[in-house]
Amino acid sequence: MLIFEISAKGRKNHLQAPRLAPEAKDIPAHLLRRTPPIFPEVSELQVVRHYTQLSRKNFSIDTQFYPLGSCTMKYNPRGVHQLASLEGFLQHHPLTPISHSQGYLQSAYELQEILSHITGLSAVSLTPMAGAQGEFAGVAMIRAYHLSRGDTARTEFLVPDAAHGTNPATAVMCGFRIKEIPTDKHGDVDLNALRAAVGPHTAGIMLTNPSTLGVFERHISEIAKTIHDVGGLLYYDGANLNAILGKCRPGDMGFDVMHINLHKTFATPHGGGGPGSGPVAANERLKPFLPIPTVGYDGDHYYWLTEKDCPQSIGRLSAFMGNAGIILRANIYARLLGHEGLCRVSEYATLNANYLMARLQQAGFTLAFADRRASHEFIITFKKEAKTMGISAKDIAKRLLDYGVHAPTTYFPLLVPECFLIEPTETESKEELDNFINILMTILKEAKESPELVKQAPHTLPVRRLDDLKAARELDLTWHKSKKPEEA
Amino acid sequence: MLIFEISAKGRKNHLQAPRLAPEAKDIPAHLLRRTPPIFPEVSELQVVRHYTQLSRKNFSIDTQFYPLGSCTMKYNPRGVHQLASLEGFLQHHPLTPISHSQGYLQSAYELQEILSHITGLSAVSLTPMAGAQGEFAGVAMIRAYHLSRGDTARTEFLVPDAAHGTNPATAVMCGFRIKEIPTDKHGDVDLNALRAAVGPHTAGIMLTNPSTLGVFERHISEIAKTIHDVGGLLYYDGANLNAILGKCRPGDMGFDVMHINLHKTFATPHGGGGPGSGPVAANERLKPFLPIPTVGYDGDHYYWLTEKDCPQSIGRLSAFMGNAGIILRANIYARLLGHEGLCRVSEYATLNANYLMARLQQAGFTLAFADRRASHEFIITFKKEAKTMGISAKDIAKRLLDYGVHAPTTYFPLLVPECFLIEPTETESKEELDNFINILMTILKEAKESPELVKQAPHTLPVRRLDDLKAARELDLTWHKSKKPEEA
Amino acid sequence: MPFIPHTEDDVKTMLHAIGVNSIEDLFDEIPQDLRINNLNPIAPGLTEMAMGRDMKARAERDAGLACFVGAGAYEHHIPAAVWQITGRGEFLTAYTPYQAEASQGTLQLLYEYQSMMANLMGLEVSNASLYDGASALAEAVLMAVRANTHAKEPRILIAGNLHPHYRQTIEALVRPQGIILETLPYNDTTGCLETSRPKIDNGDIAAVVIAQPNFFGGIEEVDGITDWAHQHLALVIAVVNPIAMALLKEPGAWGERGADIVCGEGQPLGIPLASGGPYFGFLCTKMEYVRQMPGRLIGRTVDQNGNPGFSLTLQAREQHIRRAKATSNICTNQGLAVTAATIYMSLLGASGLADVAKASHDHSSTLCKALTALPGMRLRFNSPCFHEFVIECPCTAKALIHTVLKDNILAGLDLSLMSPELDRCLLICVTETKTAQDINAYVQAIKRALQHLTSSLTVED
Amino acid sequence: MPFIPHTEDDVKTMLHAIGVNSIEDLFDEIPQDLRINNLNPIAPGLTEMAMGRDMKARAERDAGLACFVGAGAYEHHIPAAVWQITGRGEFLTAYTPYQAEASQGTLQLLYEYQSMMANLMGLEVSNASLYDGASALAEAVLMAVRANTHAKEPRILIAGNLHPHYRQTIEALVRPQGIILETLPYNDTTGCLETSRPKIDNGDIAAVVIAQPNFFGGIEEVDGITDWAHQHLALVIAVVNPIAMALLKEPGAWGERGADIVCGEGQPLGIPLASGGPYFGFLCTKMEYVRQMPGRLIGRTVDQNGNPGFSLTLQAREQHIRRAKATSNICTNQGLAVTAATIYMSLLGASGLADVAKASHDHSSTLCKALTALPGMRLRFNSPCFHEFVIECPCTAKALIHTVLKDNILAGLDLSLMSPELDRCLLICVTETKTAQDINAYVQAIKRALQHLTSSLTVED
Ligand SMILES: Cc1ncc(COP(=O)(O)O)c(C=O)c1O
Ligand SMILES: Cc1ncc(COP(=O)(O)O)c(C=O)c1O
Repeated sequence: MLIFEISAKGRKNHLQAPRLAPEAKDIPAHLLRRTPPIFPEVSELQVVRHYTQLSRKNFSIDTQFYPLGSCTMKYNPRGVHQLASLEGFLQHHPLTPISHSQGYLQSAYELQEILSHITGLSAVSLTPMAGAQGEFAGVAMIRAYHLSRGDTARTEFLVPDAAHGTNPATAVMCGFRIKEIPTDKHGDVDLNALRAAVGPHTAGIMLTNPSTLGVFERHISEIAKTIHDVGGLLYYDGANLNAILGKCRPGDMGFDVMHINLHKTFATPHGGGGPGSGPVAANERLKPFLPIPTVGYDGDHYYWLTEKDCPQSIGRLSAFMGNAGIILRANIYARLLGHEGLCRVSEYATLNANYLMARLQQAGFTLAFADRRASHEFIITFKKEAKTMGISAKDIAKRLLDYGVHAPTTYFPLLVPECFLIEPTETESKEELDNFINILMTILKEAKESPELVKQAPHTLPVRRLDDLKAARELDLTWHKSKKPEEA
Repeated sequence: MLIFEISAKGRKNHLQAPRLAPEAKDIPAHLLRRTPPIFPEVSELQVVRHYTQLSRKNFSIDTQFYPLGSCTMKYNPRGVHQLASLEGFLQHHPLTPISHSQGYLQSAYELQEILSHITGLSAVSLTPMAGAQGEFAGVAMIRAYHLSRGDTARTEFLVPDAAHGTNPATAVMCGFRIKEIPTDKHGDVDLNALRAAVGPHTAGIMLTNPSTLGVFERHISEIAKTIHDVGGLLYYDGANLNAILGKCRPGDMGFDVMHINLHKTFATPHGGGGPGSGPVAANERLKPFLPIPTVGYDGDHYYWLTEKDCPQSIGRLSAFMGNAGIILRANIYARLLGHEGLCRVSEYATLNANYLMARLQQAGFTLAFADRRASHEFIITFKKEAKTMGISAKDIAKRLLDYGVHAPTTYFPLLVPECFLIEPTETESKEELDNFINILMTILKEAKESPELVKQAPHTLPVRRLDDLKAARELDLTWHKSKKPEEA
Repeated sequence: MPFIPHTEDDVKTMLHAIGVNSIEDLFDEIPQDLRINNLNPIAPGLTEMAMGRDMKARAERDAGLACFVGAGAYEHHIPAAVWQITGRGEFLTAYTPYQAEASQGTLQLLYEYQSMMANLMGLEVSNASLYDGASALAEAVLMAVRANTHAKEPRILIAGNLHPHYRQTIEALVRPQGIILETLPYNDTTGCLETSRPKIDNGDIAAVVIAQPNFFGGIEEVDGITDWAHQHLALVIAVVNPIAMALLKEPGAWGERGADIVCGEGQPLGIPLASGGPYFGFLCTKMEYVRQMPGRLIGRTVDQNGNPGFSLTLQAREQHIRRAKATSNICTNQGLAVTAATIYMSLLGASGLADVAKASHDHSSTLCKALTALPGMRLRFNSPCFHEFVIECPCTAKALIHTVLKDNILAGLDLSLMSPELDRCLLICVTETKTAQDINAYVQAIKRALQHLTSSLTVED
Repeated sequence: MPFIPHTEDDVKTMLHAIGVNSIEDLFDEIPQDLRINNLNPIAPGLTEMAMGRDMKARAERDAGLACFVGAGAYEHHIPAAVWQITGRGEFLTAYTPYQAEASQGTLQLLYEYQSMMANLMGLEVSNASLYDGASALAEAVLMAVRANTHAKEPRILIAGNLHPHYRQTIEALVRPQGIILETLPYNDTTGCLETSRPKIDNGDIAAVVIAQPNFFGGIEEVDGITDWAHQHLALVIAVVNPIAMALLKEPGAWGERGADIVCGEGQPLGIPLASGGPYFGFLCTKMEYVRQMPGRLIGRTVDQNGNPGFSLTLQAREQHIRRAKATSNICTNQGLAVTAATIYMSLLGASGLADVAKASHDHSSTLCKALTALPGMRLRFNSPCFHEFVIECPCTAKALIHTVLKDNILAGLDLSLMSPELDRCLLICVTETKTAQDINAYVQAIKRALQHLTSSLTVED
C-alpha cells in the first residue's frame, strides 16, 4: 500500500502546521501556484504506522549480518549518533559567525588532524560529501596541479580494470580520457601493462589498496615510482582504508591525494544510501589545491579557510561545508576509539575476513585468489556451480536473504565471474561468521538437492524476486492518482 | 535465541563502563560479593541487534490497529515523547530544591488543574503510578474519611460484577469486604440489588461509567443517591474517561473520588505494560485525604505540599512523586489538544465505536447490548459461534493476529460469554475500521468453511499458539546455564 | 483535527451507517442534567512548534545543576543504545503482553530481565516489575505476611535507617490491612543497625526489613541480622541498590539461608533521574514463595509445534483472574523502564556493572576524604559506605545547600528530612559520572560557602 | 575492546583455523618498509560518558542564537515524528538498496518521495537525491549540456542573483569538462533578473539557470524568462526552494512549456540546520530527459508472483554499470535525509506545506515593515519577496551583526559575501518558527544597536 492510497481528502495534521497563515496578498497572482501538489492527506498515526511498517521491510546492520564487500557495513555506534544529534549542533546555522561556531569547528579541525595522521598526508579538506565527490576533488586537484605548472598535455588517467565504477566516472567528469590497466592472475596490477601505458599524457592513476579484489597491492612502491617518473600523480581510493588503519599509510605508499569514506571506515550509518562523507587528504604538493572551506586553528580559535586564504583551491563542492553532521560523527567515533582502538579496527576486520576465507575454502567454496591473504575482504566465485548446477551468484545471494543474512556484494569486481565480495568487518562476532558459513553450506546443499528452491529464492521476504526488466522497460517512477490501488 | 546464548566469556563493552575502577579496599571482605552474577557477555552490536529483532516480534500501535477494549490504545504523539525527553527534564533529580524545579512543578500543577476541570472534582494528586494505585488511593481516602469521623462500622465495599479485577482487589487491599452487585440485562447496575445491598456497613462503591460493558450507566444519579443516603461514598474508576471528555463529569454524577489513567485518556505510551500514571481527584469532602506530595502555587512560585501541609493525607505512595515523566507527557498532550481538542476525543472515540458496532451488527455479529448506544467501546459475543461451530472468541482473536490486527480484549468483562470488548479509539481512521470489519467477516467465513484454520491460528507469527498450562505447571522463570541452547 | 483522522465525508458516512444525525446524538443516553458542553476553562491548544518552545524553556529552567544528591535516585551514565532501542515504537506503544503470540518481543525480554535480576540478587525468581522501590517494599511486606505461616501476628520490624519515604510508603500501603510496623533501631555512631537486637519469640515477627546500603549509604552487617531473623522464624526482606549488588554480597547469600524477599529501586540500571519517575520496583524471592508474589511473571513454554515461546504465567495470582483474592491489585506496571534496564544490564555485563559500582565508590571516597579535611566538616557515621555518605557541617545543611546552589552545584540532601536533629547533616552521593574536576569544583564551592557562612551571621543558621 | 566482540578464545581458534600464529601475520603481504606500528599521535580513546561531557560542552558553545539567517539553509519546525521514525535502525543502518527484496522499505519510501517531489515541482520525474542544492545544480548543468542536442556549445547562462556559493560550486564541478559559464545580470533596483535580456541566437546557449526565489529572496518573473530561453532552444534549469513551491508557481508551469530541469536544496523539508549538512539535493525533469538524469531512480515493478514491488531502475545511467560513460560519478547519495523529507511532506501535506510558506512569508513581511520604519534602514530591492529580504543599513552589516550577537540574535547575513559594494546590506530570513515576540526582540535589539553604532564612531564603520 502506498501512502497515497491511504490518503483522504481534507485530512490534515493541524498541530504540525503553523496556526496563522494569512494569504500572501503582496505577491502578484500570476506568480502564485494555482493547483496544490498531490501529496498524501494522512494523519500522524497513519504516517508513523506506514513508515514504521516500511522500515521493517529493510535489512540493516541493526537487524542482520550484512557482509557487503567494499561497503564496510560495521556497527554504527548509537552513542555517536546521540551526541551528533544534540540540539546545539542541530540548530546551528552553517553561516553562523565563528565566535558562535567553535564547538563545531574544533570537531572538524580535530578530524582533519586525525585523518592526516592515519593517511600519512599533510592536509585534509572535509567538504566532499561522499567517496565519489572525494574522488572528484582529488582528480580535479591533480588536474589543477598540472595546469598550474602549464602542463596541459596530461589528458589521460589510468584506472585498473578492478576499480570501482566511480573511478572511471570521476576521471571523465574531470575531463580526462581513461586507460584501463589489467590485473594479473594474483590480483595485482599488471606491471608490464602499466609500464606500457604511462607516458607524457599520463595525468595520474586511481588505485585502491587493498584493491577491490580483497588483496594488498604488493608492488605499490613500484607503481608509484612508474607513475611519478613520467610526471603523473597517484590518487588513492580510500574505500578500503578499514583494512590498513595503523598498519600502513597511503602517503607512505607514494600516493599524492586520496579520499576517505567516513561512512565506511568511520562507522557513520549508511542511511539506506547516504549521507556519507568523503574527506580528501593531500600531500604538500597538492595541498594548495584542496577544496574549500577547510578549518584552521591559531592556537586560540578555530576559523574557516576560504578562497581568500587558498587562491589555488579547486573551489567549493557544496553550498556550505559538506556533510557536517557526518564529520561530527566521524570525529566522535575516532576519539572514542583512540589510537589503539583505530589500530584494532584493521586487525580484527582482517582476522574476520581471513577466518571466513579459510573456513569457506575448507568447506569447498572456490576462492578467487587462493594464494593470497585476504585483506578486510575477499572473493569467492560460483563459476563452477554456475556451470555444473546452473546456480548463479545471484541465486545464492537471494537465498541468503531467506536465511536472514544480507548478501555479499555480487558481480563486482567485474573481472571475477559469478563472484561474492565478502566483507565481514571487525564488529561481527565469530558466532555470526560461523552461522554465515553454515548457511552458505546449507545453500550449496540445497543447490544440489533442490535447485529450484535456490533459483526461485527469496521465498520469505516481503516480495519474491523482482522483474527488473519490466521496471526499466515500463518506467513507473511516480504515483499518479489514476493508477488503481490494486496495482500497488 | 536468548541473549544468554550469544554470550561469550570475557566479552565486554569497554566504552560503557568507567575506565578507573579500583577495588573497594575499605569494605570488609565478608560484605563483598564473591561470585559475579551471570549476565550475558555480549557486544554492543549484539545487544542492539538482539533487542531490535525482539522488538520486531511485538504488535504495537505504531505498527498495528490495536482495538483492545478498556485499554484505550490510541496514538501516542511523537512530539509529546520528544519534549518529555528533553535533557533538562531527564537529568532533574526529584529532590532538587524548588528554586530549580519550577519547570517541572508548573507542568504538574497545570495538569492538576486540567484534571480538576475535566473531572468536575476540586483537587488532584498526581502521585499514583497507575490506575490500580489510583484506586488504592481513592478507596484508602474513603476509609480514612470514615475513620476520621469515628465511623468504624463501614467494612463493606460494593463492586458491580462487571468491574475490572483491580476494583475488588483494591478494596481488599484497603481492608474491606466485597459485595458484588449484579448487572441487569441492559447492562446497567441492578438497582434493586444495589438497594438491597447497602446499609450501615457500606463504606462505598466502585463504579466505572461508561461501564466495562461499553454502555453509559443511566441511573448513575440514583445510584449516587442510594449510596450517599446510607453514608457511603462513590469511587469512580476513570479507565473509561476517554468516552466522556467534555460531555459529562464524574463530579457532577455524584462521585466523591476517582482516578484517571493518563496512559489511556492522555495518550501516554503503554510501554509493553507500563509505566502508566493514575492521578486521583477528589471533591472538597475527600480533598484533605489526598496522597502527598501535591503541587501548590502562590501566584509566583510552585511548591510541594507534603505531610506538613496535609496532615490528614493517606500518605505517600512512592518514594518521590509518582511517574513524573508520564505526568509531563499528559500535560503536553492536554495542552496540545486544548479544550476543543479534548472534547473532540470523546466525540470521535464514540463515533468510531458506534460505527464499528453498527457495521458489525449489520454483518451478522452478535452484540451483547444491541439496544444500547456504544460508548467508546462495545461488546460482541461469539456464544452462538462457539455453540454451532466450536469456534471460541480466543480462536478468532488468534486468527486476527494472522491478519495483522491486534485482538480486542477477550473474556472480559466476565459476565458476557465468549466476548470481544472492542475499543477503536478516536485516532483510527474509517479505512482502518472498515479493514477490521472485512477481516472479521473473512474469519467468520473461514470458521464455517475451514474451521481448523481458525482453531489452529495463529499461523504467521513468530510462534504458534503457546502452551500456557505447561508454562504454569513446569515453571521456567529464569534462564540457567545448564539449560541447553536448543531449548530456547 | 489533531490526532483525529476523520474527514467531513467520513463523518457523514459513519453517522449514516449508525443511523443518527450528529455526533451529539451518540451521547443521548447521558441524562441531560449531567451534560456539559465544553471544557472552556482549559486553554486552547498549541501547535507542536509552540509547545516545543514552551517546554524547552521549562526544561532549561530545571537544568544545569551538578547533582550530588542520591537518596534513592542515582545519576549514572546511560549508554545511548539503551533508550534508542527502548524507544522503538514496538516496545513503546505495545500493551501488556496479553496476546502472547503477538508479544514475544516484550515477553522474551522480560524473561531475560527476570533471569538477570534474579541472578543479580542471588535468588531464584524475579517478577516483571512493580511501580517503584518504595511501593515494591510495601508489596514485599504484604507478601511476607502471606508467606510466613509461622507468624502469629502480621508484625514487621523495619530498619530505622531505611529511606524515610520508603517507610512512609509502607505505612500508607499496608496499614489498611492491619499490619503492625515496628522499628529496628540504628546505632547513632555507625549509622548501621544496632548489633544488640530486641528480644523476640519465635513467630512474633513476620518479617524483618533491612536496607543495604542503608539510607546513610552505610553497609550493614547483613549476615548476622539475617540469621537472627531466621532463627526467630521471621522472613528477611532486603531492600537493596542493584548497582551495589555488583560489589556487595548478594541477598541470596546473606547468612545461612539468604534473604527471602529482595526488592528495591531499579532506577540505577539505566533509567534517567527525570524528576522521580518513571522508575521501576523489582522484587525477587525464593521459588517456594513464588505463588505469593505480586506482579506479572513470564514463563518459558513451547508452542503447539514444540518451539520455545514465552507467556504470562501464574496469572491466578493476579487481579484480572483472581480479583478480590489476588496477591496485589497491580495491573499496569513499569514495563518500559524494565526494557531499558534489561538493555542496560546486557550492555554493561557483570563486570561493567562492577566497574560502575567500584568507580562510584572510589569517587565518593575521594570526595569524602576531601570534605572531612575541611575545618568543621566531619563524617557523621563511621561505618563503611557505598557511594553515599553523611557529613556533619558547622552550619545547617540547608544553608550550605542554598549557598552552593549559586555555583550550580546541588550539594546533597538536607537530612532534616529524616529527623530534625540531623539538620546539620548532608547526605552526599557521588557516582561514576563525576570527574576529578567536578569533585574539586564541589570542594572549592563548599570551602567558599563555609567561609561565608561561618564568618557572617546568616539568617538560616 | 570497543565495538569488537572477539574474546581471547575466539582469536586463538580463528588464528588456528587460518593457520597463522598472530594477527600481525595477516599483514605479511604489506612490504616491510611501508609498515607502521601504531597511530600514537592520535589521542587515547574516551568512554562514551566522557565523550558525552565533551560533546555536550561543544554543542552548548554553539547554541543559543535566535537565527535570522537563511541564505540557503532554513530553520523550520520539524515534527518530532520525522526523525523518530527516520532514526529507526532499519532505515539508519541499511545500505543502498542493491538487494531489492531485502530493501523494500527504503525503495518504496523513495518511490513515494519521487512522486511527491515531482508533483511539488510540477514535473514528471524526480531522482532519489543528490548531495545538496549546489552540487545538484552543477549536475543539472551537466545534464542540460548532455540533453540539449541543439546547443552548438556547452554554454550556460546563470542568473547573477544566484547564491554565490552555488555559483562557486558549479564553477568547481563543471569547468573541468570545458563548460562555459556566463552571467545573466540582475537589476540593481529590483534585485531580480533584468527584463531586457541579452541578444542570443538559437543554439548559442545550452541552458539558462534561474533561481526562484533568488538569493535576495526576490520573486522572479519566471514565465517570461522561461519562454525567452525556450524560444532560443535553451533548456531552463530552475533552482527553487521547495517550501516556496507550495505558494509560488511550480516550475513545471513556468511559461508555455515549463522548466526542463528543476533542482535545489531539500533541507527545508524537515532537515535540521546542523552546521550545513547532511542536507540533500533534489532534481526533477521531464520524462524525455530521464535517461540523462544523474543519480538513483526507483521504479515500481512486479515480483515473480505478479505482486507489486520496487527496485533501482535505469541503472545503465550509473557509474557502477556504465563506468566511464555514466551520467555522473555519484554513488552514495543522501538517502536518510530523503527519508526524513518524505515523512515531513507526508505529515504536512500540501496544505500544511502551504501554511508553512504563508506563515514564513507573513512573519518576514512583519519584520521587514518594522525594520524599514527604523531611521536609516531601507529595503534594498523593491521586488516582492519570499521569506527573505535585504535591508540596507546606515552602517556595515558586519558591525550590526556583531553588535546584536550580544543579544543572542543572529541578525542576518552580511552581503559583502556576495559582493563588496553590498557591505551595508543584510540578508534577513524569517520563517514560521519566529513568534511576534521574537520579531519584536529583534527590532528592539537592532534599534539599540543602531543608536550605539551611529552615535559613536565605531571601528568597523
Ligand atoms: C572501492 C570504492 N570506491 C569508491 C566508492 C564510492 O564511494 P561513495 O559511495 O561514498 O561515493 C565505493 C563505494 O561503494 C567503493 O566501494
Ligand atoms: C476498567 C479498568 N479499571 C482499572 C484498570 C487498571 O488500571 P492500571 O492498569 O493503570 O492499573 C484498567 C486497566 O486496564 C481498566 O481497564
